[in-house]
Amino acid sequence: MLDVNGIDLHYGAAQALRGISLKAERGKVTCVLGRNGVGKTSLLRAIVGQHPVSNGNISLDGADITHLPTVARARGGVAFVPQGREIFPLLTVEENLETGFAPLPRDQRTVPDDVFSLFPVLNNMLKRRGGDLSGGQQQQLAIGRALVMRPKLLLLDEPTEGIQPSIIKDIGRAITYLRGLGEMAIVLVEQYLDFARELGDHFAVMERGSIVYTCDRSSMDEGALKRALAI
Amino acid sequence: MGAFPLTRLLDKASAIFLVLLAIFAIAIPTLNLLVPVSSGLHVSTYLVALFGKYICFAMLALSIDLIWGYAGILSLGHGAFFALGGYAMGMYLMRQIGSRGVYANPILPDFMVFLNWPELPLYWYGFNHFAYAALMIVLVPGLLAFVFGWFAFRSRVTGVYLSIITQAMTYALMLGFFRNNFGFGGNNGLTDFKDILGFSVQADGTRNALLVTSCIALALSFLICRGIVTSKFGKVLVAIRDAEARTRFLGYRVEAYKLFVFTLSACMAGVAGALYVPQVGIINPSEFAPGNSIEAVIWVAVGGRGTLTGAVLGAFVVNYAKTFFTTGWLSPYWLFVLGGLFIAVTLLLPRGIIGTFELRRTDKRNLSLSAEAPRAAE
Amino acid sequence: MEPKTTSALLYLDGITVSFDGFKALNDLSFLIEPHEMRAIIGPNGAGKTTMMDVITGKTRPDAGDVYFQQGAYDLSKLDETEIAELGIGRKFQKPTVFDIHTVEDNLLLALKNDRRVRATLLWENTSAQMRRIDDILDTIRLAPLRSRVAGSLSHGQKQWLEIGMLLAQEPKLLLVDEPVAGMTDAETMQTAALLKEINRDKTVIVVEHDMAFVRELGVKVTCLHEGSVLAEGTIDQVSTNDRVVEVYLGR
Amino acid sequence: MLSFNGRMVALVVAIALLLISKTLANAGPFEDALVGLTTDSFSDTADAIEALTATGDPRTGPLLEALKDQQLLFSTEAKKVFIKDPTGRIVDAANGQAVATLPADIENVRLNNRVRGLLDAALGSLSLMAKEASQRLDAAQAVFKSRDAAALPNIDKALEKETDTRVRKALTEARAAIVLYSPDTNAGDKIAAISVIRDRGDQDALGLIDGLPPDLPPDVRKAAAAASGKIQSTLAIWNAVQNAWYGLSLGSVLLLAAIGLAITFGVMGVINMAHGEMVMLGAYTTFVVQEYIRAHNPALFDYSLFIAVPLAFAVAGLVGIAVERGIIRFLYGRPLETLLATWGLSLILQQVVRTIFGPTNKEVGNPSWMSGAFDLGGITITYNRLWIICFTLAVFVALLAMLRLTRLGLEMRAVTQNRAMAAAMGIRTARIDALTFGLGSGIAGIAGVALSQIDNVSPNLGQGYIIDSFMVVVFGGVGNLWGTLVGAFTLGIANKFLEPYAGAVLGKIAILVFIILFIQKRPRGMFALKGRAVEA
Repeated sequence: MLDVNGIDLHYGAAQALRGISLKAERGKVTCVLGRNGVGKTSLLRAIVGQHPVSNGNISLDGADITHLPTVARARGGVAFVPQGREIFPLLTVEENLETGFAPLPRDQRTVPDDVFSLFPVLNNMLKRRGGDLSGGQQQQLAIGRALVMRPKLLLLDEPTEGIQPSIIKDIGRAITYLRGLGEMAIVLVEQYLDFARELGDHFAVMERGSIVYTCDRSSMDEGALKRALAI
Repeated sequence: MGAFPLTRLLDKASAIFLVLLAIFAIAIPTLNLLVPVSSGLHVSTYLVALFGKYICFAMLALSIDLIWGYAGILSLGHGAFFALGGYAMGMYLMRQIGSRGVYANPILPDFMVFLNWPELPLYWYGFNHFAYAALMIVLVPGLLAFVFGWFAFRSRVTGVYLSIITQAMTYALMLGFFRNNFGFGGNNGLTDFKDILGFSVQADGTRNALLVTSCIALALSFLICRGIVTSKFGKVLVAIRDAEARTRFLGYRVEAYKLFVFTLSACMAGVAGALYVPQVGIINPSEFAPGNSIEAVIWVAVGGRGTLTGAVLGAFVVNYAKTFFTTGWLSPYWLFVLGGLFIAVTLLLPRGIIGTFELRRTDKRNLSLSAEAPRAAE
Repeated sequence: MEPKTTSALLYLDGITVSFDGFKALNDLSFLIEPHEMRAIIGPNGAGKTTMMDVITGKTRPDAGDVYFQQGAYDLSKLDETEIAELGIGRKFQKPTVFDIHTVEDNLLLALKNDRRVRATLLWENTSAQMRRIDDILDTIRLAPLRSRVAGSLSHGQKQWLEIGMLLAQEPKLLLVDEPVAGMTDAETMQTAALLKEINRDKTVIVVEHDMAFVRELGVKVTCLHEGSVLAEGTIDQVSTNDRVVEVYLGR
Repeated sequence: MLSFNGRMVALVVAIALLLISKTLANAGPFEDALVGLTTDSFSDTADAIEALTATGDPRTGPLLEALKDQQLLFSTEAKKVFIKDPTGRIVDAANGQAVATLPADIENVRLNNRVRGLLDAALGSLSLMAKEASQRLDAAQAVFKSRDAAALPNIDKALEKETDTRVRKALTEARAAIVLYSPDTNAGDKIAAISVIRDRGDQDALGLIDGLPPDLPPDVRKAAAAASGKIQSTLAIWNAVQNAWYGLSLGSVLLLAAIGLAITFGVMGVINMAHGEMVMLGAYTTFVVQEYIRAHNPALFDYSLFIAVPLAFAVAGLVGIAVERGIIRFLYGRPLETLLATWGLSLILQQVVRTIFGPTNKEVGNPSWMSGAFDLGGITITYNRLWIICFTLAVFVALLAMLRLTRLGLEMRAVTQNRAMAAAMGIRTARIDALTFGLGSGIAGIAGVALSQIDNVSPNLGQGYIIDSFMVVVFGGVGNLWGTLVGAFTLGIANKFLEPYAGAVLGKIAILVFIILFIQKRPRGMFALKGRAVEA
């Protein structure tokens, strides 16, 4: 599904990613772990196309998307749940969801039911402004909004950051459900190890812009993983 | 400004420019006065006046470049300062007419007699003395700029907001000066000048003298600008232009710097206007028209914002083109050319003629500049 | 404790800052002794940047005291410029050198001097100041690049120039925010060395995520979490502290 | 003296007539009065006229009309009066029968000015009894103006019969006017009259009262002074209302010109100096449409605007899109450059139009439903202003609806609020930018259609509006349509209230200065929004 191959990324002269390679498969959750400032978000920005890569290539379903603009990637099935949610503050919840219609043909422009079954709270505040929602609700809205796009690839950037435990559970459940559907590949960027550990099929730990440790759910060595993460 | 070591003031480009200007200032009068009309080398008095006009425009361009090119302040109202200087000079020239006016009133200018004003309004007093007029030429634009800038910069009005209110300012002034009861001759403005400092403004000698004076004024303001931009002050200005917040954080009082340079630039524009009036023989409210101010900005853009020689060059090139187009059958196309110029320069030549030229010459390391161009604009 | 009698150069006590409900700093207190170097770590949203903002006067604390120089100055009453003049210099995360000025001019602008219009207009370079600039250039290892345009420097070099500009203001206290983000390993180690050198005669606070770098510094570490101090001590003490490990591995 | 003679004569004649009348068949006051017209003496004619009017006989009206038109003949011999009707037929004034053989001594009844005056008054008071209420009203108002004492008895008579309240009011006012000015009415009546006039409270009433002769009893003069003051204050109020109306009208024009700008500048953060020219294009589209209609199907002229609006929207809109694609998109994030480039564009557009249509003003006609005016209380309202206000509000509402309810509107708002995220959602931001700019320009085009109805259509049309529109947007708060609405009407009304004191130009200057200061106090305007727009 997603195949990131040895990419570098620079902000001006500063290098944020160094030869990162990453794979994500349909129906699987790939967790990218690491402390803040190690380049996790930069990796997602590179995949979404919000920042150009200076080396390497990215392909989706075998098609090279390295140089496609963000819009084209989104229309190609890449859905992004950014860090800090980035809800459209002045749009209602409903309108926020509807922004996800953009890539869809007219006849498919409906909000899938499972969005509301996963996050019933959204159903009750359709007319509320996105900006008036609590952090947790916004996070759910952001995920729901991404699902409206019927993505092939779902990118989640620290969905648990600053969110109360109950909602973290809902989000975890949602991710498990989506994984179960087997329709999309999921890339989950996290600092919260326990959360990631429950959901992940593959794990990659980043440090100073490179991947320093990878493992599968089966072959996971807790200690090694923690050591790779610890400070 | 004499305090500055010449080496810093005169880099190669500015030295060349000053020499050319000097040659110009000597050649034109010679060719006009000494070469017989019959000779092909003779320069007509019309041309002398025309060149004089260009020189004044070059000064205006210089004043705009100083604030736009180096401090990132885009004023769309600099024509106002130019015109105010012009009016101050015009008032002096009006008073010089004395009883030679149509109504032969020794004190009142014709238009006041015509509007049967009882006596001279207070703000006309003193303009019969050149010294006083000269003072006003610098003071009035300077004061307006100071008050205006003091409000604007202190409340951190920047970018397009500043541009728009400067345009509103000159627009308001235009409306005002169009009114007869403002006492500046309404829409006819001030004209029919007789003589300046005792010399007839029509005389060839005077015209050449005015041209030379303008050249000297241009040279001086050029040196002043050089002095400023090469001083530490100039470095601070550029710093403000490129990273205002950062500069403020370094402990510089940004608004003070902007205010100073804005006021100075206004005074310079005022002098330019003052020299312009006797050479064209009229000053009227249309000089305040927002269009004029923006046109002056494009001179700078064409020549190369942030390069003093560029500003001067731009003023000459564009105005020569204007003369070329507006005299003769091409005239209907001039506005297309001018309009096209605005678009072409901003899209294709953001650094202007000189700027692009310099970029070519300087080595790769400066290439990062072009990336700064947009930021410089804000 | 009566602030006037503190021996600390920088004294923060019970600082609280909240942005619409969310507490960025929550009763934060710590001391920096003169000539100390302190490393500050902490996960996202721990309040590191807000703390810097409070010290430099960019943000006003809702509650608490910020005193500078043995309690001589109450920073919460001064504005950015005044605080800068007091001798607190800050280096931002993103290097913000003046790209089109040369390395030398960047330092010249930063040099501690009369900042008023008249002064800069009539400014003449004196040998003393030139020497000062040379010294800094040596310290930040940019002497050979003095006449290069700053925009053309590498990321690491920009960061050093930034630090140099900080030094030029002759601050008593340097706040250095993520100096090594985006640097190569070599640059990172050089930066550590540079900071240690600076620390010989200046007080330094470094905020950094890069643990290799913090280790290299080998100074007292303060770990912030949710706006207050979670742990303090040597890097080893802190990194083995269970709660620190926990906040870094998750909630 | 003269009048005394007249009376004497009249008396004599009257007696004489009485005697004669015996000889006449079906004699009555009308017939008796008629005789007075047969003596060929002005005084007799005068008396006869008064007598006739007094009879209130239906035949009086036509008779006096004929007299007025010099169609009245008489024969002293026959003591008869004849009317020559429009067909040239001659009828007996008494019985209305055509006469075959005219007496030999037949002559026109002659008039002099005194008689004419009487005649008019008489006719006036006659029509006080006319069938049509409107006629009676006119008559009453005529009397109010003439203040002819002679009409007083008829007024009173009319008042007794009158049922229509408006006419009654007019009559009482007319009566008051007469009473007020006739020398032989007592102070009490005069004061009563004054109060009536005061209640009328318009310019005429004021003139009437201020025109009073000075030699009046003090209490009357006091009453008059009081009334005069009262009337002036009511007039002042209406004056204010009128100004407010003009303000609304100006405000709507400003709003119309500014809405488009509010979108391009406010929502997109793009400074479009050529915005005024988009308005100008709209106006010229209207001109072309009207020319075409005049040439091909004049009957449609009243619908020309309905045809012009969509066309103007399309023309300006397409130009706008072209501009965005061709110029502006290369300048995003460089507002000052955008400003210069679009200024250049405005020069070109003006010159294009100048080359095609010439530099002179083009005459754009008002459809019938847009011309004319009506009175509302003390103010006059012209239809074109009224329609423009309605139209403006309609456009504003339509725009809001479009932004709220359509897919395009949703995507526009999304892009405005968070461009990067919108792109990540698959919204084609570049396309949205082009369309948004097209929309803004299109609305400017529509504005042009409206402005063509009240302003000269010339290549410089746009220039007049650009600065004002910017002021409105900046004042109202960038990126906020409601702010633009409030801003436009505030400035419009403020402007109109300043004009009477400062004069049009100084008023404008005052407004500009005010805004310049205002921007410096609140650089983001009254209702500033956060977001990308603010960074413009």
